[in-house]
Amino acid sequence: MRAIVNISLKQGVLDPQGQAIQNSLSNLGFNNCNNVRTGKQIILDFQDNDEEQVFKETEKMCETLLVNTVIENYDIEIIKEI
Amino acid sequence: MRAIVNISLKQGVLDPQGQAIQNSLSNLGFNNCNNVRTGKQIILDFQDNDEEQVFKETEKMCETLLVNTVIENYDIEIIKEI
Amino acid sequence: MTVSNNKLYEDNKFEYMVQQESNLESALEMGLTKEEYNLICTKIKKIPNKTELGIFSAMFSEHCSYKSSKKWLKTMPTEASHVIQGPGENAGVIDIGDGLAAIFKIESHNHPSFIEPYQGSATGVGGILRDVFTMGARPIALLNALRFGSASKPLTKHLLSGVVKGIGGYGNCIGIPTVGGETNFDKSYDGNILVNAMAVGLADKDKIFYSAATGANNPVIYVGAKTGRDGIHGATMASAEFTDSSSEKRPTVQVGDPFTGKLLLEACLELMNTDAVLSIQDMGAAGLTSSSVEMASKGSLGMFLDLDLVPTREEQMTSYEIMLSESQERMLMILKPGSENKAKLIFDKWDLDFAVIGKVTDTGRLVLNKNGFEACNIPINPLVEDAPEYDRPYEIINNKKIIDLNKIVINKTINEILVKVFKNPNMASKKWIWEQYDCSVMGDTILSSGQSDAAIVKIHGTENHNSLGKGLAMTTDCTPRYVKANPFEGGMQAVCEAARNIAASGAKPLAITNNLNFGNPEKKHIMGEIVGAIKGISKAASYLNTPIVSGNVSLYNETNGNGILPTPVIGMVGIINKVENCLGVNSEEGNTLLVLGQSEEFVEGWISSSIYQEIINNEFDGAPPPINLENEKEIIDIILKLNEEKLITAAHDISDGGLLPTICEMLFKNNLGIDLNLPDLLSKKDSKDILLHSWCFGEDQGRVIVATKNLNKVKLLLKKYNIKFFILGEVNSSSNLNIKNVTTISINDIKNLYENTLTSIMC
Amino acid sequence: MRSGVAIFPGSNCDRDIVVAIKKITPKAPLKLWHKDTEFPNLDLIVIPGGFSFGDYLRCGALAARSPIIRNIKNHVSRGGSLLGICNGFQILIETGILPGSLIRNKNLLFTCKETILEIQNTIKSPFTEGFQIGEQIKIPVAHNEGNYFAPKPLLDELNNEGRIAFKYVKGSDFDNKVAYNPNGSSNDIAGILSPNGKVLGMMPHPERAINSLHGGTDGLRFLTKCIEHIVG
Ligand SMILES: Nc1ncnc2c1ncn2[C@@H]1O[C@H](COP(=O)(O)OP(=O)(O)O)[C@@H](O)[C@H]1O
Ligand SMILES: [Mg+2]
Repeated sequence: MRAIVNISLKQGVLDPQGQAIQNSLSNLGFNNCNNVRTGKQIILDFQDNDEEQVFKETEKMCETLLVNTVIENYDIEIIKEI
Repeated sequence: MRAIVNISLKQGVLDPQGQAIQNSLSNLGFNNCNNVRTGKQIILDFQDNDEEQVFKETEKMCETLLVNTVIENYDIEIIKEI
Repeated sequence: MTVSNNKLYEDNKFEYMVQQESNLESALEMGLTKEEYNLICTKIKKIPNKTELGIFSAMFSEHCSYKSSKKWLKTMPTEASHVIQGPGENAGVIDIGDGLAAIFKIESHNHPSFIEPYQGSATGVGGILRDVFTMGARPIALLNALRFGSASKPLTKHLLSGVVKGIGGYGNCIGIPTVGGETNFDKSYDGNILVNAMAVGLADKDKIFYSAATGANNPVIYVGAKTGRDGIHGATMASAEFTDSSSEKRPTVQVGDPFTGKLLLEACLELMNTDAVLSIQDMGAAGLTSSSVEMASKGSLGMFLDLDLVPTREEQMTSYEIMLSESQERMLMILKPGSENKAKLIFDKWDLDFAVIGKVTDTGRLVLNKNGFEACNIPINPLVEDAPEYDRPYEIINNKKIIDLNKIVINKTINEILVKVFKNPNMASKKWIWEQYDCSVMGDTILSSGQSDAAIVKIHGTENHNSLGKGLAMTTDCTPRYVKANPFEGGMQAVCEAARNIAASGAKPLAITNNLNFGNPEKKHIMGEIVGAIKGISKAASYLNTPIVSGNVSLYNETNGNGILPTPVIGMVGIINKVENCLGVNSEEGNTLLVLGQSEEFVEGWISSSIYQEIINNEFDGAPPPINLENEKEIIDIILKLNEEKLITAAHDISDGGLLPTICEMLFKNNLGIDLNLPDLLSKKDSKDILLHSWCFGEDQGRVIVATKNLNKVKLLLKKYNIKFFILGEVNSSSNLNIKNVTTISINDIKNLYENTLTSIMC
Repeated sequence: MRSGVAIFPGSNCDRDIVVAIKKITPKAPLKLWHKDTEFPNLDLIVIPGGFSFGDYLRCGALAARSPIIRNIKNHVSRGGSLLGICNGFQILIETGILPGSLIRNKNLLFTCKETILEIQNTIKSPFTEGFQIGEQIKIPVAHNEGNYFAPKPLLDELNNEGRIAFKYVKGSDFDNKVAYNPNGSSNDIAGILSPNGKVLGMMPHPERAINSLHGGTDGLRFLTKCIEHIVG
């Protein structure tokens, strides 16, 4: 079973990387995009096959290590069949 | 309209960060997870509302800048209502 | 001024709200006291609206107003013939000859780094760099003084690794070498780490920029990054004691962007090369508020700003938010009228925002427009001059206890103690830290972390046919346990150790920046630590003619009532005329080591408050080693003299841990050994004799070990100047430190501990 | 010799390489701004270290899409020499001028240390012509993403064609200041060459080893020989 953690910056937190990408895109002639934000993904594979169990464990991992909850938000997606 | 680009490392490409996360997780007592990989997300907001158009443009952005296709894979998700 | 206008309400509900009258409750929420609120109402002759009150609250915060420390800061020695600008500007400026000035300052980012170690420390570096380049200097070096809780705690590891990554993340990216610093661990910092960053820059002496506004009607310009809702009320947060609930304040964390910082640095220096800039001020704590108020106040003028013209990153920001945002990488400038276009071209080139947002006025008032309405109209004077200044009650508590050597139960051999010393992360090498810092970018680093008692950076372009050039030496120092035991002596000690470190690198000490990190000043004994330390620093600084030219105060470093060890960090800068004459700590085979400042007769070392005492008793106790300023000055002068005559090849001051660890550190690099001489009085002692131990590990001040190939000439000179000294022995290739009839210590074994203690904690 | 240094807004070793080149030849390098679309023909272009565009997205990625790159590619196809140091190497990889990728250091830490490099390439290259195969030089590194990664076939190709310019080695005067393969690079690779030998990408910074007081002078020796052989 796989858990995908999507991590994004909280609303209002500066995203210098997103800004730099946006600048670069517009220099390359992509002008239709008016906002770029960046995020991270962490993909965890489990032996366990109990969805609830995996979700709970991943949540705990997020809170203790994976996510900087001061400036980041996250959501967890569970994929049963890899 | 929003396009989300999920970028992951190709199979076989070394992911030192994923490895380090896996180590830390197991040091913290999370032992059920047998593989960790990291990826990136880029979230692009468009004024345009033509799904096909936005998809195509995003694809082009990926090929020209956002993704290093030598080592990375990507997929694009379109979200109509933000 | 209340705006009860429907249109405003419809356009922007939040702006309408902040333009409503405040009340006592809102004042208390913003961290003001009832007395302060009443004072504000009286001084401005009206009830302030919330934006106006927010501006007052920021300006009256401890962080901006220095209300608890001002009275005492004024007593510090700040003048000397080489001082161009003392405290009061963005950074201190000293004359270093050849038409050049060194500009430097240290600043704390303690609270933000505890909440978010990476961003907190990164923005700390960014902030201190802006302070230096605002004055027209190109920054040439960074240092940092760090304090963390117990090294064994997982939280400490997390904080340390985040802080180091953040400091490196900013400094490495912007391309300024981080060349030195200090790192301590003590449980008193468990809930309040200290992250102090120091920046040193160079400018032409006649091209220094100041912040005082000039000329009514001159344009006020905003440059740099856009304003977001970052760190609103950061200045108030930095002034409030931590409680467990402060995690709620978290979204106010600011994010540093070293890339934009680099653009701003280059753009500002480029613009300063033209004649367009009349005055300039970076937006640091309390952002646009403190920058605009300080510029206007220093020029005895007023300022009008149209906040609708401020480049913002987020929608619907209110006047309150724009004025109090602490978004990074921004500057406020006053330009010569007519030069706006020329200036804008430069900022365009560097892809930075440039906006004319207002003008200087002669009204003495700060007037702000938002959405077409007056969001603020208050006199500037009360914001600065009437900021409260407290004469807080204080009590200086000294630990006078002198540990009776005869009562010490020796439970360890000299070898075991040495092992304990270097297993102590405070004494072990900090290479795990400094290897993450780019120490050699800019190509002028001569000595950096781990090579010498002070770092040396060459002054770019001063090389000529008979010298590789002039250099600046720099260091940060403080021994908090001494300050705790006796604030006055501890304050003096910090200055003396810094000066000794500068001298031991071959440079002449010149001037000081300082970072006063303490607990809650409303407590009498903490206020006593502040007062005592300032008095000690002042006395030593004026004796050594190293005036204080800049600094920073960080108070309320307490969590749930537990204060930190008093930590007045001294950052010192010195000059060396020929960098090729610099001195490192590493000795070479065949060198003779001598300790200066200590004679053959000296055997009873100062054990109170020492590392040795801690190892024996598990806790620090006793009075700190006393400082004798005359001796300190003598030692500094003689080292410089010996070096000038090219008689010594290495020098290392004796500080924490005492003589024996200092000798070891001089042998490590080249895996050398020494047959150590003992004074006659000790030669017959057995290996568990307390005098022998106190000789090895006592922390008496005013001592430096030097290495020479010219023992006879050195002796002659020392005798001529009447300097006490003792010959420790000749350095050999044995890799053993041998004390005859006492013990043999393997330098390799000890070195392994020294090098790997911190790494093994962190990995 | 006519040389130029390509400067991006976040370059930070541009001044250092200019100082180094000026120590060797009297003619100061031309400063080329990333927005420049025209400049004269040059013998050597150096892309210096730094954080070109903050190293956001991927190191060198944004720089590799700057206007100046087309001219740099023209320079290469004219047979000009091109040296990418640190971030410059990352940019060369992102432009596709050199193959492979540079990923995060294995220990995930920025690492500033001296390293010992051994000259390895067998193809002719002006950058190493002045050295014997197996010669060692001491040059510092300072980077976060210098871990050279390539699929096995590419590694074999580089190896078989003799295009690995330098490897990190333990060296003879190895001490605690010196790091062996500080970033985890495959096959200890520290620098690689283009098929014609005229483009070199390297992580270590030769321009930081030009002073006997700090970092030694092997970098100066290396750059001197490069310039001698580029001029011919
Ligand atoms: N945080 C740090 N950043 C950079 N260098 C550091 C840091 N902490 C310690 N160092 C370096 O470690 C060495 C030893 O520091 P310290 O024990 O404080 O020396 P001293 O006792 O001689 O003042 C110095 O070269 C110092 O610059
Ligand atoms: Mg120290």
